[in-house]
Amino acid sequence: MSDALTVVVLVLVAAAATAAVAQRDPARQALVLSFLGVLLAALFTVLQAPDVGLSQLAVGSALTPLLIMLSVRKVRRRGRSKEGPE
Amino acid sequence: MHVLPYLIAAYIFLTGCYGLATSRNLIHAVGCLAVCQSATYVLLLAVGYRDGGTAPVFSDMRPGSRPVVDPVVQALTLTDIVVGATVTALLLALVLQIAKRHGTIDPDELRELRG
Amino acid sequence: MNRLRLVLLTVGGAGLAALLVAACLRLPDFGGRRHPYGDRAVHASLSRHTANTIASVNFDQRAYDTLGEMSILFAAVLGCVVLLRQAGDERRARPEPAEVARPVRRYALLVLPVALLTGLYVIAHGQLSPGGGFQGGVVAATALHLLYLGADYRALERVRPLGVYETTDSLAVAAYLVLGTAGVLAGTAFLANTLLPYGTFNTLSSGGTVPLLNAAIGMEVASAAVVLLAHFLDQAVEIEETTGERTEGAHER
Amino acid sequence: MNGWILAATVELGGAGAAALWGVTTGPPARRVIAQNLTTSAVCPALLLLAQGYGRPSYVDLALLLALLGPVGTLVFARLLSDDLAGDSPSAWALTWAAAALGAAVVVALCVAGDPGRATVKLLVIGALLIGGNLIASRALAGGFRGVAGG
Repeated sequence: MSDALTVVVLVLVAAAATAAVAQRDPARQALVLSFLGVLLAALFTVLQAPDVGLSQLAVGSALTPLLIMLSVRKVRRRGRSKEGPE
Repeated sequence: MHVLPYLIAAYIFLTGCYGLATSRNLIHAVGCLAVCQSATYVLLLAVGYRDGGTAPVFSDMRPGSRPVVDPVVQALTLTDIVVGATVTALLLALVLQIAKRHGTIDPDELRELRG
Repeated sequence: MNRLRLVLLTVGGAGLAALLVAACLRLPDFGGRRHPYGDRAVHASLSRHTANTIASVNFDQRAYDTLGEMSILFAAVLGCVVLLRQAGDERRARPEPAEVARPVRRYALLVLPVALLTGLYVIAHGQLSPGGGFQGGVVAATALHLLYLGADYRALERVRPLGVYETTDSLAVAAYLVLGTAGVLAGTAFLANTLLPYGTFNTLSSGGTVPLLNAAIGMEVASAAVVLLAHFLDQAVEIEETTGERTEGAHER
Repeated sequence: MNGWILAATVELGGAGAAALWGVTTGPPARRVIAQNLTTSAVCPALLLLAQGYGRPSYVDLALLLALLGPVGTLVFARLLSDDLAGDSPSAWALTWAAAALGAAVVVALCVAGDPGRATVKLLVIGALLIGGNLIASRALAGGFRGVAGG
């Protein structure tokens, strides 16, 4: 019973990791990465590591997506301001 | 079941490496590196797991009443997650600096610029 | 060129995969009964009255290791600050005030104190229940940025004197080192948990120096995350390049 | 092992797979909705697991997810507002279904446990989860219209 839960979550994590790599657009990848982060927290709970799960939730749900999206925004803004004068 | 979690960890690591090597965008590459990192977390925690065990946190249970999983690997993983996030931030800062200096974040175009 | 790289990647990946699978098959079985280090760590933690064994491993048995992690964190933040500083050819543009839908704004302002409090709770109960300085620090820092998400960047800048957070970051690192050195001065070893009485099991003051080191890490992580996000926000929202001579200058550097 | 873990397995497997499918395919509008529903899918599962393992301290994870999950969605709603401006993404039927799922799980756990501090904590988590879910949906459906450069 417990094994079934472990297998389900492990397979979901593997699928999410594959999807995160397959998304070539960084903004879309950030969406999948935040999903992967929350799912990893669930996996860590199943593996009886609530401390690690908390750590992963704190970092993966909001901090990492915010960092990536801010970088994407900066790069896009640069692209736009460069097109202007040329 | 005995090796499945280890194999999944190896698979996630290889997937992340594939993404890193074929990435056309440095921000995407940093995301792939984050995937590689998560493979190490899965591996470490799988090594420390014990069937029927529970977390070695005794605020809501009597010590010794239930078998517990290995706390050492958990401690390693938990610090690594937060430190890994700041290292991701450092890499993203490098990417922004590259975008500023060279006007592109495609690794192939960067190589042509240098050559 | 591209083809060569793909071939190399396939060969290297296949080799690595074979080695990893071989290694996985020789690892102890998943869910096995033998965890010698784990059992010893649990025993040591209980003998020092720390309810959360993971906190005990982090801040007592392997506190030296955490010092290393903390210096990586500190160095990474320092690197970001240097890389993302405002360069000579850049100027700051004040962002326009944002119009956010009223329920979203209200939600942000309502949840901000709740999240901040949760962060502090997670830090304070680190040696008892799941949590600790690393997790709670990130939560508290994220909570502050609800002000950017729910209102605008200027509102965040008003409650976030960056200098204070940079100083707090360094002070927290210093506090960790001082606590470690105090052990040496007391006649034992660096970061040894012999300074304070162990207290009553499962109370806030139990565990000797564990709660103090935990609080120092919480301060460090929280202010480090705030400083990091501040520099990224500056770059994404405020700092603009002065356009014009940029395109020629790019290749010379 | 017991019914709670079985429920968590079914819930996590079904909702997790659906959210993964939603977050990887389709236009950006659909992806952010799926990202928002991740919180509502995983948080009840975490509560069920805490009950199934008999560890009240695991509830902290659900509390943190209920707090930070919507914050993550607000990040995307704000920083992707240009991409989302064309088709304002809203799926209110799904949103209410997710809210009902969260409410059902919280009520079931409140009934199963003894009344006390744990019940209050559960109710707070339920309120944060449902409120956060609704507000994040609202934010996606044009909550950041006026955000230009900021």
